[in-house]
Amino acid sequence: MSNFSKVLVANRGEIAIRIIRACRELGLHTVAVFSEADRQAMHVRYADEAYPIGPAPSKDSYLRMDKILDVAKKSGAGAIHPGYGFLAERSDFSQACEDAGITFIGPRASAIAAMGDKAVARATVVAAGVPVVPGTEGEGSLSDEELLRVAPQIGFPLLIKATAGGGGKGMREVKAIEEMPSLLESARREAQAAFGDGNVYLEKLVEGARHIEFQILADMEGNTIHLGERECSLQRRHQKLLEEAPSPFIDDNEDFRQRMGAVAVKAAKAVNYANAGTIEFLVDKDKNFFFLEMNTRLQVEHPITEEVTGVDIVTEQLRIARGRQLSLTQEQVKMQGWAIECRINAEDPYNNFLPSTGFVSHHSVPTGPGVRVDSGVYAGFQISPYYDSLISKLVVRGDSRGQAILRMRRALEEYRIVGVKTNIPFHQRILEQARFIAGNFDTRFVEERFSLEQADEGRETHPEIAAIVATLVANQQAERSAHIIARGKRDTSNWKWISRWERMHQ
Amino acid sequence: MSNFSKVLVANRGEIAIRIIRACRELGLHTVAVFSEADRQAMHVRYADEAYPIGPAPSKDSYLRMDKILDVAKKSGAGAIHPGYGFLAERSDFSQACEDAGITFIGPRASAIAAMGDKAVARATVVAAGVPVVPGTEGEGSLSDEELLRVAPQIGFPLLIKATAGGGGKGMREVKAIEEMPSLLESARREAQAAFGDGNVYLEKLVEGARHIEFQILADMEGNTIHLGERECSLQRRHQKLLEEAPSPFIDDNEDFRQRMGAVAVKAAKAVNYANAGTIEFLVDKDKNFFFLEMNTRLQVEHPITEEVTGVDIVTEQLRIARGRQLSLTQEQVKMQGWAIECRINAEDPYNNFLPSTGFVSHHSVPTGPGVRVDSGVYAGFQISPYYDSLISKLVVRGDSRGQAILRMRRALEEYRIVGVKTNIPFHQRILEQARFIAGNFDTRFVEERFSLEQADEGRETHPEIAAIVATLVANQQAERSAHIIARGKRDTSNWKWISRWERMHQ
Amino acid sequence: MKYITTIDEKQYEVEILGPGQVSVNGHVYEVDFQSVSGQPIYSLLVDGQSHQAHVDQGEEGTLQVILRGALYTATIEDEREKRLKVAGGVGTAASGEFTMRAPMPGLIVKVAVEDGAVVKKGDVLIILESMKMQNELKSPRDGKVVRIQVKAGDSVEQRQAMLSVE
Amino acid sequence: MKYITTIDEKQYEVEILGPGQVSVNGHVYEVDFQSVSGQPIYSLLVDGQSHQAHVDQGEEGTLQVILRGALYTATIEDEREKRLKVAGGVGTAASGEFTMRAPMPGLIVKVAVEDGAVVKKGDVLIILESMKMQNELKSPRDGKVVRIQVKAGDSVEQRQAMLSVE
Repeated sequence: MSNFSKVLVANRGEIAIRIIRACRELGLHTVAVFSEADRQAMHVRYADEAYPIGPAPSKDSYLRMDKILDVAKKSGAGAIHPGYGFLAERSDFSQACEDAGITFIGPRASAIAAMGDKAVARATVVAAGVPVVPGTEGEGSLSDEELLRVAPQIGFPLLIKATAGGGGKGMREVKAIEEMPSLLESARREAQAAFGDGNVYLEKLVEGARHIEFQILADMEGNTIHLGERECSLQRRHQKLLEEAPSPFIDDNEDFRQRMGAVAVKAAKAVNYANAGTIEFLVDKDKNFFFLEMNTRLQVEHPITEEVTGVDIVTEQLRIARGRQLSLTQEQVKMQGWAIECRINAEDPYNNFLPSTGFVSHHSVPTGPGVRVDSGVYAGFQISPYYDSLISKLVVRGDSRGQAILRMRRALEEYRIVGVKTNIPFHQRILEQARFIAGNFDTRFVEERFSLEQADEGRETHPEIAAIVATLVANQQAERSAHIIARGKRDTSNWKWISRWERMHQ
Repeated sequence: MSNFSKVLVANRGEIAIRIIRACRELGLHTVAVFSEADRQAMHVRYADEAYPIGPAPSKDSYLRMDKILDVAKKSGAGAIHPGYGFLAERSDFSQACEDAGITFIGPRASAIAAMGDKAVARATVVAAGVPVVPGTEGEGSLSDEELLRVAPQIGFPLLIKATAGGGGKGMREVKAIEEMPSLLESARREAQAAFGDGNVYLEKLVEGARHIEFQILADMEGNTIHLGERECSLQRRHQKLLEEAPSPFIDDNEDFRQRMGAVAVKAAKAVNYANAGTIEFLVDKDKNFFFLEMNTRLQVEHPITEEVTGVDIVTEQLRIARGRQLSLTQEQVKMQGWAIECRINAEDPYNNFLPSTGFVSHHSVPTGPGVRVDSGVYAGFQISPYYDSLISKLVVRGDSRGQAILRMRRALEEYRIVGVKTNIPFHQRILEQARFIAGNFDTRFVEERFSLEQADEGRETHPEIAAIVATLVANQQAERSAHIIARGKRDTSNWKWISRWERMHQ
Repeated sequence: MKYITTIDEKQYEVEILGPGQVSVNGHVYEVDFQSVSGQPIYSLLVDGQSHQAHVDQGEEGTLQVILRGALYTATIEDEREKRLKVAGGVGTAASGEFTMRAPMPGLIVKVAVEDGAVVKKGDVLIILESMKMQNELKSPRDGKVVRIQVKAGDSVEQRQAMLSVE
Repeated sequence: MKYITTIDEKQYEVEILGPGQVSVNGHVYEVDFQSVSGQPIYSLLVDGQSHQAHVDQGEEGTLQVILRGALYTATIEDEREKRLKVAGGVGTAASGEFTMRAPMPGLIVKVAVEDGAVVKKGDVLIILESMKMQNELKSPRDGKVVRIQVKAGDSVEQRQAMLSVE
């Protein structure tokens, strides 16, 4: 709409940096906001300006619309990019920006609202002729009693999903009616905690389903295109872990791709969509596909689409928000090569994927041809418990899926993070699985057919090498402890300290 | 020729890593060699195997053909990749590999020999109808007296160049006959030190010249193509600093590109070339172009060609060495977008570009879309005085030259290396120069029209901010020194030491 | 120096013969062992094979070795069959009482058991929220819950003791 | 605390008013100053503007500030007009004798002058080879060469004194 020259980025972590970079490359000034936990975060340093907005918990900082709008006004930012998460899918925030005369870099409030309530969203797209998974569409605020009554009609297994939700939070799988009451309770509790809204709905569980999504771009004039699909079936507890583009299930079936893409465009148009968004589908093994939901924002996994189409999605978002037409037509969209993204999370794959926090003392990222890292941490950064566990997104591009897999393997082997546990070993195992390599997996693959321990069987292992390393480390530690105790007995001279400090700082 | 499955990489630093990565991505095993100074180098860890080959000085390790061939035999490597520098352009090494039944990943000994002696090279390509810069072709071993006699016929200014040389070593510019004797002496001394060969030749200095080179690929069957040009005019003391592809001087003049490319292919064919190589041209302002030399190896700046053509040159080298045909024809080569490389060197741009050595305590590389870093260092690495000063190659790709420049600017601003001085500020200044942005520069630009001090004039500066930072740092240092002295007076308990050490290692 | 090192229930007799030589179950290897960047990352050349390992402290004085993406848990005992105390072990006793400590800082959503409750291995004891996820912390063994030190709504620090199972 | 800080021959009166407040020539700024990763990299927010600076020790107790690719050499004196000694300054005297030290380790290719030689600013004194380049080290001032301590073929360590000009 407006020709803004300064953008406030209402987010943190890797996505804030992604957006700041795009703005810099367009000559736009950037304004960062940060919580008390994030003064040392990279986005604070990479932006042109940075302002504190409150204590560490999101609700006191990154979710505070009032403070963020204040910073926008104070700094003269003409636009706000919400990233993903936090305020990205809050229609009231989009509206508040508009009311304040600030461009919201995302869809109109009405489109967010229509797609944000999953039940309304389903009703809307059904009216436009888009197929959906059977479930409780209509009202989103059914009581437990009503849900228990309707469940047998949908059939088991089914899913309980948070009406306001996303990212697997507040989601539960129900195999039989008996376990439903307790699962409803925990789903509502988690949804309430995550979104401030405990409403849930039911949805048939499509078995053997693949999660395939289409990237949408739409300008203010209603020109709407898709940038092909992303395969997101590799999930654990409904959290995406590894995505690829194209989908090996679609691969070179261009007709199938265009059919799904056309439906995705239709769904977006049903809510008069503008800016970047994503239509998620469930696809069964017979190539039936069902609308799942629309994410009315930039998606975590957008880089893989960028790598295979050559379209910079954030740059397009900024163009669209400035009222310009899309820079390409549907016919000009070509998927070339293959891209894979591994989400590198601070969590312990050997201990039930528990989140891991701490001081990152070393961060050596893989580089070289065909490797892209979108990261929000650096050596010296403290990973706090307040925000999500995503450390970085490791993205590779290859001419073929095979090349991309080999490239990702070497990149994972090169990646070194010290200070927190990461799920890198999990990705390494996945990439060695015959079923993964064959492209033969669904959304249940990780939970049902994969465990790190099983995966370890049948592989070449190096227990002797591990024994040597462990013994040498233990031996060194024992020697060093003895040495330190011995040294402590001597007086440490002032001058040694100073010269050590000087050496460190020269 | 052979179907080798294990490759010895006879190099170090970023290029060794580049080659190891390519091998890994093809499923080939790798063998690293390392000098005593390089036990901690990344290539030792990234390779599957690694063997010491002697003391730090190159002549005792990386130049020791005998030791390297021994390692190849011992480890069962079927091929050797020489990288660039060291043994890459030694025809006797190519021959020794062949004699030992090991595939040399590069051209045949005869092609290296023909192109390695600059004088012979010129004679060879002249015979094939390729234009050359006027100079002392014929014999390469003219005496000082002979050179002084022939110099006035060539005309001044002229260049003294090392017959065995490359990379600007042993090169001197002569403006008048009077200064020639002393310049001959220093050129011969430098050439002797660098290449073990003090022979030099003379060449007319083309004024206002651009240095533009063409990437060549040729398979064993004689199929020979070019991958378009690289613009390498930005040099300091004949050392390339920043390269781009395509050249802004050629830009979209496809006819000119193909004319030069055809001549480059002709020059390569004149020596029955196989594998990857580069034909360097001087181009004057009237678009006359002259053969300068052929580099019979992988070039430092090869990544920019990869980024705009999508061809992985190292992978092609491995294919060719295995006796396979080129994976594409000349017609399939397309340059798309724009790529720039900045060579990040350990040198002090504010102190006459003196090399800088030391312990890299922090290394935070730029990442994100369109950025590639080929690096050989990491936080914790000691940069020694024994090898060249290249720390890493920062490569960006954009849709247009303008986008690539903006992207490189943001990448340079993000790049943080602590422990050694680097030429990053030099690159930042170059990228702000109006003449550079306009693409209006020749090989003398850096020396004649650019200085960091002048470049600083007229820019927005922040002396007040610098004053604040400097004062706060000095204040903190003063306080800390006082604190350390105070602390030293107390006894440091054993247990504090141990718990600190534990914290560091958990 | 001679050690008995156990990896995944298999024992290895590892003897450090001197700088650059190690024997494993009597087989002698040429070894070049270096830590990288002063970090718990180690570069190991064994008869020319290059390995890179990330070594962390595990529970009960073990070492966790991550090698080519695989985890090996190692227990190292010295030659007199006495367990080697490696620095920084996590404070859970091998037998007897198990103390559940917060694996990361977070907010207690729910304490799912009461003092004195009898629990089985795998029962959920505490739900802890951190990094926007609710994590169910389960009992590693059968036993009786004692000494509950946290309640819903509490913030806990990493490694803070929350309750015990005896 | 009040300082006189000189940048490129211009003086700034910098007063640290307390945490978060600095005045420069009487103008008060809100300042948030933090070092990054324990490195000599600093993040500075000045009235909301975000700056990142790399600060090194310069010669003669100065500090070198690299800010957006530009170098500023700063001399900081405390309020009593006494030069502040910052730690780790390079040992070249401000006036009087200049001692040429090796800027990096390397090999002496040539000592271009003899003891007692009179040299002008810019004259080559020593040729030092390092990182495969021959580097000409020039005299920073006019003077007389004394105390030559190296000869062609010598290896030198970083900062090793090689000769003096007085």
